[in-house]
Amino acid sequence: MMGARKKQKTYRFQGGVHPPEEKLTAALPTEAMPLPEKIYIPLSQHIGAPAVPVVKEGDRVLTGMVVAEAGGFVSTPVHASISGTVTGIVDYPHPVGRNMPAVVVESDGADKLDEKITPPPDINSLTGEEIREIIKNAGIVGLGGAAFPTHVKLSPPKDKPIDTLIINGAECEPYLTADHRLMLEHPEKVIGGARLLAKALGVTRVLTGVEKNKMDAVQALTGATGSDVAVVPFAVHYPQGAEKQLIKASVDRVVPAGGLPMDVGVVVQNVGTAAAVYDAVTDGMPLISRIVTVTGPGIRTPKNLRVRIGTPLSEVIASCGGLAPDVRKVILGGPMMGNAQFNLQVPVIKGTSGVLLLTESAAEVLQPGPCLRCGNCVRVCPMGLTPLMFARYTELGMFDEAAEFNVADCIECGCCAYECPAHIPLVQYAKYAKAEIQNRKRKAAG
Amino acid sequence: MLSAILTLAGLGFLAALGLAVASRVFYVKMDPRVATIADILPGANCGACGYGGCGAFAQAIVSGEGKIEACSAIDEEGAHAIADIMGIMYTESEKEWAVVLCRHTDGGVANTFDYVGISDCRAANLVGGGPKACPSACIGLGTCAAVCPFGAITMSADGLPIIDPNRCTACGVCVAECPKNVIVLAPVSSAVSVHCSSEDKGAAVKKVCSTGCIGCGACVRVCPFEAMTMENNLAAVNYSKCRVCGLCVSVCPTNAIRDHRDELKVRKIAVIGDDCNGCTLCARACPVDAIAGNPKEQHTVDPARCIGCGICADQCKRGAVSMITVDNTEDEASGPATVVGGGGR
Amino acid sequence: MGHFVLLIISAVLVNNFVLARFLGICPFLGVSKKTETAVGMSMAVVFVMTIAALATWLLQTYILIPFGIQYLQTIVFILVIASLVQLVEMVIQKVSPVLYQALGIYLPLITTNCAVLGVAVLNIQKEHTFWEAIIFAFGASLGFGLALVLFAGIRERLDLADVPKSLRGTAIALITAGLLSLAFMGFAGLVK
Amino acid sequence: MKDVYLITSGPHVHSTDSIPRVMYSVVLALLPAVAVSILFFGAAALMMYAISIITCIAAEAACQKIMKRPVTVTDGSVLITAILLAMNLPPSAPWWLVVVGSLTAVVLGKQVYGGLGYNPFNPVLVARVVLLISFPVQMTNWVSPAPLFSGIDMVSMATPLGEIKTELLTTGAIDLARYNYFDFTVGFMGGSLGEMSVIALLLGALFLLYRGYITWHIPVTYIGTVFVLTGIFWMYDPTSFANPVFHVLAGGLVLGAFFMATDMVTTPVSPRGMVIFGLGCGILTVVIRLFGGYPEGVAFSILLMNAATPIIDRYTVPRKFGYTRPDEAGGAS
Repeated sequence: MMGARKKQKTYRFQGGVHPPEEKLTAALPTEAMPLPEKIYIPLSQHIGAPAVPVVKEGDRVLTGMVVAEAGGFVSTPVHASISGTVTGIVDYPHPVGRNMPAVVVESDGADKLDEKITPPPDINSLTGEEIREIIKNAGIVGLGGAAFPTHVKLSPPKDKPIDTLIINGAECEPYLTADHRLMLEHPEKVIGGARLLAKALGVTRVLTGVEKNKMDAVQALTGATGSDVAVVPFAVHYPQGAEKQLIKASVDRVVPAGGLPMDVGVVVQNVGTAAAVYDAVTDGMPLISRIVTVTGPGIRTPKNLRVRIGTPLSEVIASCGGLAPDVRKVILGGPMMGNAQFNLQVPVIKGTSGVLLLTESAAEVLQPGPCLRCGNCVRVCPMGLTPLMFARYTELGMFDEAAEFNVADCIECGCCAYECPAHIPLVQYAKYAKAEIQNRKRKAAG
Repeated sequence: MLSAILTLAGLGFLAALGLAVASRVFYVKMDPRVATIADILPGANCGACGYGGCGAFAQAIVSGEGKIEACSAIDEEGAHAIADIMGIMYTESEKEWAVVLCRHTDGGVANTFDYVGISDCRAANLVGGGPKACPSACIGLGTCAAVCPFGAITMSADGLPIIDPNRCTACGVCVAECPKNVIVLAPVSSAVSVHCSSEDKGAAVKKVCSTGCIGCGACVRVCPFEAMTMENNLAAVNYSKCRVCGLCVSVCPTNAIRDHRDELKVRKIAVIGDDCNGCTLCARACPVDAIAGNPKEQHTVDPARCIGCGICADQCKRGAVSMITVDNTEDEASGPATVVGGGGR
Repeated sequence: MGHFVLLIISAVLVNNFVLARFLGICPFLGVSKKTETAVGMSMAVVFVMTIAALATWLLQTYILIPFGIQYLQTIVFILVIASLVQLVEMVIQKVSPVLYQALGIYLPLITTNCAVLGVAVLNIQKEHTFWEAIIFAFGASLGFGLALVLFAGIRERLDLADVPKSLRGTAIALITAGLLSLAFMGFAGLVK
Repeated sequence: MKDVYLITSGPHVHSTDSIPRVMYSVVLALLPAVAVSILFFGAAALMMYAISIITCIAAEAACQKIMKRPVTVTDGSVLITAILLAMNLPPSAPWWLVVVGSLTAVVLGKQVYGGLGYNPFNPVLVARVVLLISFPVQMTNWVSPAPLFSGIDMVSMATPLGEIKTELLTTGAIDLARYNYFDFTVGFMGGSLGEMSVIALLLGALFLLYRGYITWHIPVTYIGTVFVLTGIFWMYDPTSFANPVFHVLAGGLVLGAFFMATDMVTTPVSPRGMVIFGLGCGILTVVIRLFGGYPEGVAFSILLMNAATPIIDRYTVPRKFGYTRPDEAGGAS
């Protein structure tokens, strides 16, 4: 039956780079991290409105209990990831770089599961609508990093029919192996989750895309799937895992500029999201933990860890043997798109795919030089932009001109800055220009 | 000779005829005043008036939609010239300047991380709000200096904007571009400012900065004019009430409130004239006991103690007290202040 | 036919009015800050030059020479050119006020643009026939436009360059114009 | 800086490319041709390289000191200018010609625009053209190669391109029989220092192509255009037009196409723009060589196309991903 499936054709997307893969932790099985004593659950872990707390200081919570309800349609609830006592709702360091409100829970060490968490009586009879509702209540967001609420993606407007679901197992960022380990260790969850997502969307065409540097994961997934979910190996090419590029590479459709995947009838979900959906539907388990790759030259024992949401980085690092002495940079996410952190108190949140620790030598400070107009940035840009131009215009404060070079379409993948021989921080210019253009628009609007 | 005259005349006539017809066909109404006014305007295109540059502003003035007062950079002479062209009144607005409400360099605000990247505050602010430990502190990368159309801002070596009051026209470009909103426009005459923008609680401020406003309220209590307010742990000067006495400056425990009277050359002191009949009202009202004199005799003001609050002038029923502006900048140490100009209150 | 092609090549490239004859430098420097303006100016010059050449040639041949009053050449030509420029100015002001604003003072200055008078006078000097005169004028104005647009492109890029403070503006523009002129010298000898 | 972490915007890893790496790779790529020229012209060539390198570096350092900017002579870019400049001069060039050329290239060609990355024209070609126009005699005093240790004296001669030009003017026809293309390829071609050996130049060019510091677009379209156009004229009239192989091998075309028309700073950034650039260079070179007053048109052509680069760039901005022109909308799947 497996042999009957014909080989899935793949396509090329323009641009892209191939940084060294550095998958140090690819062969390390996922370990469950010991429970922290205190967790800090930010109310805003997703794109959209922050969640609204429903607990107060002194409340006792059980693992999996809702501590904050969704703050709107584009929002999700957050759950207690351990059992214990709420000691307050405080402003606490957040991965975005400033303090944000978070629910603090002091562990009672029991990790007692909320007894309301039970599997539904009959999984097979669930309707798409019911699956979507379960996903929404489980607080599931895109686990690839963007943390967009999954139920919103599963509710396309009527005029945008969806015919294809792509499960994103590309994990094209160097260093990160969280998705890789998940696909190896729990292929049944990924495939099962994919089926549930397909049911929620009402589509029959489901692809799981994996980069070819993870052939063992391709095999594991192929072993777990039937004829309904195709497993497609892709070329190892960053940013293969970026939504628009993945769609181009797998079904040869081009998402219109400024548009969304649903405009071409596609929904993309990360493999981690699929597995979380599987857990939520089959066990009733909300999203309270995730696999985090703790890696890089700056950590003593690199690991793939299953971490409870809200665990401070310092504890995650401690359970990996601690920092190397000359750690210079702490990055949440991968080296291409991750954000550098300055405070080890920040908690792991739903979108945290990895913690990358770079030492003095690895976090080399590159001084920018003059642009040589070599055109590398133009060649590698997967969005077909001209980074050298918008960067220079931005540098000179000419934001209107930068906008003319479509800086708004930049996906901040980092290819341009990676390749720039002059070490110009092109991505930072893009982010800066986008923010300033938005600011100006807002001011002009009054 | 005749042919030459005829040729030229004929040609001239033909050209004139053609142009006359063309000017009918392609007639466009143009007001010559626009160009004249545009010439008078400073030409810095700073945008403070709210129009897209001086040319557009000139157009707006002529159309009656723009007000000359909107231009902060124009000098009085120019403003009056425009007013004359348009046949309208020009009322001089209160002169303002830009003030940086942060002294992170004095306060010893540390960096929470090493920032490496675009040398622009707006860009740095997007990366964790900039490296300064105080979330409200000036980032110090000099965006304000770079955007100032009048070259009025220079950056000190340790990263604090220094504003040249003589060059600042209060156009507000720096105010709009500062991502931390630590620059505000303040009236030059009210030369006292709270140099802190942090709304954090006192303890949090103290932790990161030795010269931040800790919200103690001493300034509010000492102000004789109720011109100090305290909101969200941050003191603020109500410029409509402030009489620039500087009492708040002296009581502020962290030196967050500072006095710019000498820098701006607006320091005033009281002088008692011959009309004084020794009623002692002024001496009793003076908050700093700077007025001395026997009853029924002419009183005198000790210029070293006088803070220029003007309470005495308000109290005097005979109008014998006048407030005069003094220039202390030349040589503060020696001799009495030089009097540079009068002015009552 | 080939003769006309050579005439155009000569006027556009080899004896480019701006870069080889150094005529019309004022608008060349004045309106080369933005490519759009440069294109507008080029079109205005193409129009004025061609029509001026036509009119002046006719005047010279049918009025000045028959009456023996060639000594009036300069004043008559200027009169014609000035009127034409006035006309163009009115048209542009009506049709494209933005372009009118951007061209500013340089539009009326086409009147005193020596390139236009130059074309008219050269046509007489070189004893061009009627069609040669028009083709030559057209080629010359195209050459002016080519130089102007190329130069505008370079100047827009110079806006992004980190030019030393003392050389910014006209200084660097003049240096660049010189280098551009050097490059055009490569066409020397193309047409004898 | 204990306990304070470093924060930069992503990406946090970087390819090994850097400005010095790019520049020294180009220097390395030029070395075979430099070696050939020294082999053939001995101490005279060596002297010219030395003078130009010293003058260029000194001029760049001086300019940067005067402008109070960081001195960046070690980044290798000025070294490329120096070597290429010497390569663009005749082997008999007097020392002062080299000095004037070096100063022109570095000061007028590069530093007045703010230094590396901002010059609109290729500095080397600016210098070459300035010298050619100012000192035509010294710039066209060609000598025959006299291999090192061979004992042969350098004698005056003309370049092949110059020769056929004169021949065509005087006799009305050309005769290519005396030329041996093997000489052109290996290095017995008369001309500038760097034009000696096509093989040595190609060796360096292949290295740059392999390293990705130049792309095929400009050299291939440039040489291709010259080949095709001269081919058409040759087929039309072989007695007055030289064959395309001659035109490709003779003169500075290979040097220009691979090392000067590919200068990143002064050429278009997008592949489409590069193709247009190469085409333009090819057409102009052929026009100047076949019909112009100068026997060689490479330097002028590249300079002229440098001037057109901003306009080319403007109209060849890559189309962004997912952008459909209004008239195409609806046709997309």
